[in-house]
Amino acid sequence: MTAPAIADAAVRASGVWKVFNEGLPNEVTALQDIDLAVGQGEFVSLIGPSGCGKSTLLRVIADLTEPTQGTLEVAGMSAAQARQAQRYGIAFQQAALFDWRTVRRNVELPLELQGWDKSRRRARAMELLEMVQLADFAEHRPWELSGGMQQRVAIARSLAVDPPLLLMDEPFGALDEMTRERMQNELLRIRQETGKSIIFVTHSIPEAVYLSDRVVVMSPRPGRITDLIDVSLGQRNEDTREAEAFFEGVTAVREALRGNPSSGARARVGEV
Amino acid sequence: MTAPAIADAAVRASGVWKVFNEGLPNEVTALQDIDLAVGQGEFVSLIGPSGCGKSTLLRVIADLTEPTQGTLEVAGMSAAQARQAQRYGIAFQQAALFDWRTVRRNVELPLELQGWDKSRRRARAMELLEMVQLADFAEHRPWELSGGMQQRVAIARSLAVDPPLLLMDEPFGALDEMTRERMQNELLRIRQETGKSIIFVTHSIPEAVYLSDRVVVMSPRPGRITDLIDVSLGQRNEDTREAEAFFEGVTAVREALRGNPSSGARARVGEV
Amino acid sequence: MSSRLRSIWPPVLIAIIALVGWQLLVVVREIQPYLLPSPSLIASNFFKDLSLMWGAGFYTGTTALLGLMLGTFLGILASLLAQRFVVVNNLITPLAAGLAAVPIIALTPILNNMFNITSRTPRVLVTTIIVFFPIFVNLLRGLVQVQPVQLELMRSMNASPRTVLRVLRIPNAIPFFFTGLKVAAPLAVIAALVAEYFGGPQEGLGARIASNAANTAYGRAWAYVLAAIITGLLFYVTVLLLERWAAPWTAHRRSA
Amino acid sequence: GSSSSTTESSAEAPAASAAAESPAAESSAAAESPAAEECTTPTPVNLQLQWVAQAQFAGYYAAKELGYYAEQCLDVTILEGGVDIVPQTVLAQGGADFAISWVPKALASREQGANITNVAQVFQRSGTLQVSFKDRNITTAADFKGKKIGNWGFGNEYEVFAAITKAGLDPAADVELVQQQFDMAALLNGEIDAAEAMTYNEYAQVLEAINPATGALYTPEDFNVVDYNVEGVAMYQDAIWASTERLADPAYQDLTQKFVTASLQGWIHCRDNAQECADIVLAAGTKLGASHQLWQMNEVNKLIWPSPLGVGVSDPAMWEQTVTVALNTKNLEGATIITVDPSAEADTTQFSVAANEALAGMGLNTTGDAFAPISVTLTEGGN
Amino acid sequence: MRPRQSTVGRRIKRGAVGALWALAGVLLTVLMWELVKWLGGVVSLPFNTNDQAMPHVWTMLQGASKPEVRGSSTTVLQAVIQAAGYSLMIALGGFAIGVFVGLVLAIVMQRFAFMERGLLPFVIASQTVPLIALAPLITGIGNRISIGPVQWNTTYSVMFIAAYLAFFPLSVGALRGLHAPTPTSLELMRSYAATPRATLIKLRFPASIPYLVPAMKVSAAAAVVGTVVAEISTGVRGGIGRLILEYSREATSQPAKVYVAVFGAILLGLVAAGLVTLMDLYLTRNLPKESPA
Ligand SMILES: Nc1ncnc2c1ncn2[C@@H]1O[C@H](COP(=O)(O)OP(=O)(O)OP(=O)(O)O)[C@@H](O)[C@H]1O
Ligand SMILES: Nc1ncnc2c1ncn2[C@@H]1O[C@H](COP(=O)(O)OP(=O)(O)OP(=O)(O)O)[C@@H](O)[C@H]1O
Ligand SMILES: [Mg+2]
Ligand SMILES: [Mg+2]
Repeated sequence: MTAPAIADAAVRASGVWKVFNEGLPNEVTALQDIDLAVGQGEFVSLIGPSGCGKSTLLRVIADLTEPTQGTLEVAGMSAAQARQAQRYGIAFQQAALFDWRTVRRNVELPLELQGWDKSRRRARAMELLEMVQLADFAEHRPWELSGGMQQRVAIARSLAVDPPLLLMDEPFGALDEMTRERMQNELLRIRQETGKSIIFVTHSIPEAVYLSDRVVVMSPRPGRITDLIDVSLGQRNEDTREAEAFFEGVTAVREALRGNPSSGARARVGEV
Repeated sequence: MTAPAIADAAVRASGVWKVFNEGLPNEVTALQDIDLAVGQGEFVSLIGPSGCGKSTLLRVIADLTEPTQGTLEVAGMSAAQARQAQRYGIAFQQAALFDWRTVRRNVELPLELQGWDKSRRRARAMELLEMVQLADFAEHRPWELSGGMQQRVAIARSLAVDPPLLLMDEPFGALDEMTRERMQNELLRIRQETGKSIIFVTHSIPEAVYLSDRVVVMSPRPGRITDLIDVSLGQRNEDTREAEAFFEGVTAVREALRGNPSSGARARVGEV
Repeated sequence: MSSRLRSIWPPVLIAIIALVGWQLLVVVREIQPYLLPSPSLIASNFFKDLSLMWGAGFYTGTTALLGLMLGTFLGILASLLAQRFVVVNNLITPLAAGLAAVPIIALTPILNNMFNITSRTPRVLVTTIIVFFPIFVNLLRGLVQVQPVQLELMRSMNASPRTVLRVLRIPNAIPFFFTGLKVAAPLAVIAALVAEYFGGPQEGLGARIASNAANTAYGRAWAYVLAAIITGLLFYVTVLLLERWAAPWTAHRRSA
Repeated sequence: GSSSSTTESSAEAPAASAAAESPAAESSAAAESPAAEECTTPTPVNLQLQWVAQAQFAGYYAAKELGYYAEQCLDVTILEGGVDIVPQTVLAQGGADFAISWVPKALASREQGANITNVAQVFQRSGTLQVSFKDRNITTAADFKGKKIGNWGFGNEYEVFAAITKAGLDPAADVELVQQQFDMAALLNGEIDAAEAMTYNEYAQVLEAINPATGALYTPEDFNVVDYNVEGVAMYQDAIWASTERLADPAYQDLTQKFVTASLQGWIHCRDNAQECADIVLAAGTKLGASHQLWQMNEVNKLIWPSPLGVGVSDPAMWEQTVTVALNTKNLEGATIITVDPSAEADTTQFSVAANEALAGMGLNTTGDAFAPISVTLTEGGN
Repeated sequence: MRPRQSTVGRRIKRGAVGALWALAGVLLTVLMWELVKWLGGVVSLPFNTNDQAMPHVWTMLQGASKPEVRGSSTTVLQAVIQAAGYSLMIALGGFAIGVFVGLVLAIVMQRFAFMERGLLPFVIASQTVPLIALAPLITGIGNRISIGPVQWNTTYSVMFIAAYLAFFPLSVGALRGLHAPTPTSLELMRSYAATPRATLIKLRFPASIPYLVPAMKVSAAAAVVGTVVAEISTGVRGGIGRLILEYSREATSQPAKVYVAVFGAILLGLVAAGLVTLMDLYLTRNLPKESPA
């Protein structure tokens, strides 16, 4: 499988390998020959069993770790250049909040680094906290929050600046269904308003289908891409989750995950 | 609402309050007047929006934090006595693994504390790692594992000894659907074989319904119990998730979470 | 192997540059040895009297080692007690701070009077006191600064305070302990050495440095200083290796 | 000169200059010093001591306090020493214009390149003793055999070594050498058999301590002393040193002459007025008690007086003995203080002789041939 | 709603209670001292307990209240306190310089791995050079320094030596602390393409505080030690070191006096440690409270 020819790719990975502890007895091949292209403004979900290398792939794209082999291109530049140019925002699997900052100041962190002035920064942070429904907790310390609340702070932080590419690693994993749906819709709204490209890791098949233009299915050790499933649900709304196409997509992804790839390597569900 | 009269309760909470930072500007009422009784061998799920006090309630039951007010009874004794008598095992929301131990030795920890000898301990740990499908990683360090793998190690650890009560805080939150279903079935099997009582926090409504005898629905700040939904799906099997009663349960819980309590304060779904 | 080479060349390079610079300074500016001896003079003295250097280094090194072990032991003991009993913590912490601030020079005469000046004891005790503080302060911090959730886990397993200590606090404190030990090891050498200025047997580095310095035999005095530096580095490297061995899990973010 | 004033003594400077202007000082200065009238701006001079203020340096403090330096148109700042201050090094580096140092140590520094010259040998004899309790039966160096012998190290141990060697003993094998600290506790506690002591300091400390057996102070009768002057291995101690290089400069020569003359005048005054000098030193801020200071003054006088060749003039025979011991006595490491004969520039009597003439011209006795020590009663703790 | 002062008030109260505990510690030590001394009179101990080596506490107190030298109006205690105050100022100066240098070194070493490998051995070696070899060198070089109208004086040498001892524990502790952030938080900063400086200020510094605080305590103690040692070594007047030097010459006949001076030094150390503890309370105000026993 080679990286599909998307003219104007937000992310393009070709032949990416990542091997941990190379040459040692505890060697792990986390990624094997990954080819993936994400188009401008595309919403791609990564889904796959625990430990299959989803986080590692995100990290490679974010230039937080070097691929053992292969090349990466992010927004037309190398991954490192893209990182330096701040072309992406990332939300990690762990919240990674700083204990010594209040919730609000955690959200302000990326803004501070971009040199925003105090009052603007504050206003922006409060707006985001409003969005994740944590405005009341702005002056609390991270360790006083519940797991889900911490995760929402991390989401707010990743959205604080406005990068063209968002990398999100199970951002809604610790949220209850209602909050989760709210956040999903917020994300879709943001995406629609700004035209961001988004790479989104999740374990929830319905979530992946609901949100994505394309679902990337991975298999574990060594982590490979086994399936790419196109989803076309059009404008999402209240009824999307009840739509036929949605269920079709869910089924297709589920089957792919169970190792029954849909016809050919690539499937397309929903209205065309 | 008062604690229902269950003759032989595994856990009984009456009028439990928990207020953090009492008297300070950042005061938070995490639990308000909680009455809950969990019968011997009962499987109870806690479900509710993020930050509503589920983890706090587990912690109060586990005698890891003092309730501000109210009384607790665990296995017929005070919470502190129950803890001292090792009447429960707990899996936290964070994995809380020890960096300085290998994966296997993390699982062995509770066995070590109970004085098991080395070879038995090792055999038991490997058996559990086998179960969570991490036998290959027995000699790795925790920081080399993916988020979901760490969580599975923590689950294995909580199951290592064989306490009559299990407290589990979103144990399957970071797992993919397939692994999750496997783990759910393992948990049900263990429960059936040992007759454990289980209190289980989750954000997944289907998971709660699939696993539980009763779903406790909580509302946020201040955290109160708003609904208790009985589920009677009988022996779970392949088809349970497709059963009518299952969907009924899911709908009942979903409605309760949306603030539309089913008829009366208490609902009963499924075959009687 | 190549990585080891790579870790060795920077200090060696810096050392060579510094030594050449020093030598040039002395030669070009014609600085007399009574002001600043040249590296070549120091080296020639060092190698000429290698056996003397070895003997003195061995004597002082032994004192330092005894003091280091005793001080570390007491530091560990005190920090364990202080962690366990709030009362002990409240009592010991200020006292230890005070004791640490007592200059060796002030302590030595007193200990020399209490213990037989002709023995090694007062010097070992001085070293012990000096070593105690960094171990105590760092270790205590490491024992106390435990992740709350890990503590809760131990509590849920009804672990006794002793078990919590063994299973959680001590492993958690090990990187802190080594930070303290790394400070303490070179300090032990210098304490043992300075303690020799105040009397007692005259075979150690300190006594030799003092008497040669007093006779303006700076070349020789600095040769002994060189021996002292080597001894100190030896102590430090030993601690470093010990850390690698005892706390391998910290390697992924260790340094110093 | 390259002198620099440092803060530590500057606090005393105003007091000193006030004393110099006091009528008493004027009257004692007599009218015969022509310099006094010409002097408009006194030349600043720094003197580096070996140690902190005490009667060992009384002559210099007296010369300053009584205006002898002022009469010579000098503004002298006295720099105190410390454990690690090497006065001759400070001098050679230009940190001071003159320094007080023991001869053997200064010779060692000379050999290491410190270009300095002894311009006045103030102390004519060694003040070093080996003190022991009577019951140890140590009266000569030969009795050191098999005993624990204390010494100070820091280059103060050569007389002890020389005496041991001279008595036919091997310092490395026949005696157990132990370094003392600067108090005498090890001797009093019986940890060592004999302790090195200066007549004017540590010996007094022993006599200021309570004998637990009697409840009264120890007395000289409780002790034996070995006197290194008697043992024939004494070395010259306190001398005034000047920079050899700068001595080529007539201005510095003149300065040296004035400084030596005024300093020796101070010592002469202290010979005749021990109590007054002890008080001057006390006022300079020593922490040692009054009776101890007077004892020290008296003992120091004994080391200076009589000076048959004139005060500050070195005796060639004693100089020779000092050099010989310095050349031949090996310490524990097998090292000697110096390895070659010091050059002739190491010592000059030019300034001291001229000073004697000038002082004699003022009608002062410069040899102290009639000197008689006073008797001092020590009190507990030297207060 | 209770006002914020309550936390401040609580902190002050905690400080006061801490001071009381310190006092209790001192009293306990006094008791132990006398007990050991008494024991020494009854059974034979491996060390001297006579009045020469271990004077009675009341002897020391008496000694403290006596005039320093006969006829002088200042008591020993006053002299000691005055000297301790003087030394404290120098020690604080040395501490400040030491902390600065130690931090800079740690930062440079953390930033550049080759610097760490290149510098660290010398940082350690520096601590094994005995002061006796350095003090004359420092004062000697100092004598030649004058920057404009500012003349080097011996006090600066003392401060320099204090800093020389103080920088080491700090640099080792700080280096370890700067390496302490979790990999994820470092990745977060990296994802922001944060400059090393920003990473330092926003992440590494705050994360290093658990290591920095004990390092500062050790450094403060080292600065005091350095000050006193340097005062003794150079004989500079005014400080506690000079007092110790002078009093120990009288130790033979008046052992109590030295002890008073040494206690002055201990007091000095306590004050320095107290100041660092205040800093500790400030620096860790935002972190989860330490777990109790
Ligand atoms: N620092 C590391 N050292 C060694 N192995 C690692 C490291 N990080 C990840 N791995 C290994 O790489 C593989 C992929 O890990 P990764 O975190 O990418 O999984 P994942 O797909 O994100 O899983 P999850 O859904 O559980 O988060 C795992 O087998 C893991 O053990
Ligand atoms: N240590 C603490 N200090 C102050 N407030 C706390 C503390 N722990 C929890 N809280 C507060 O208590 C409330 C309940 O927290 P809890 O962790 O029980 O929520 P939760 O139901 O488990 O949420 P989630 O599903 O997100 O894990 C939250 O509002 C939280 O801010
Ligand atoms: Mg992951
Ligand atoms: Mg929770």
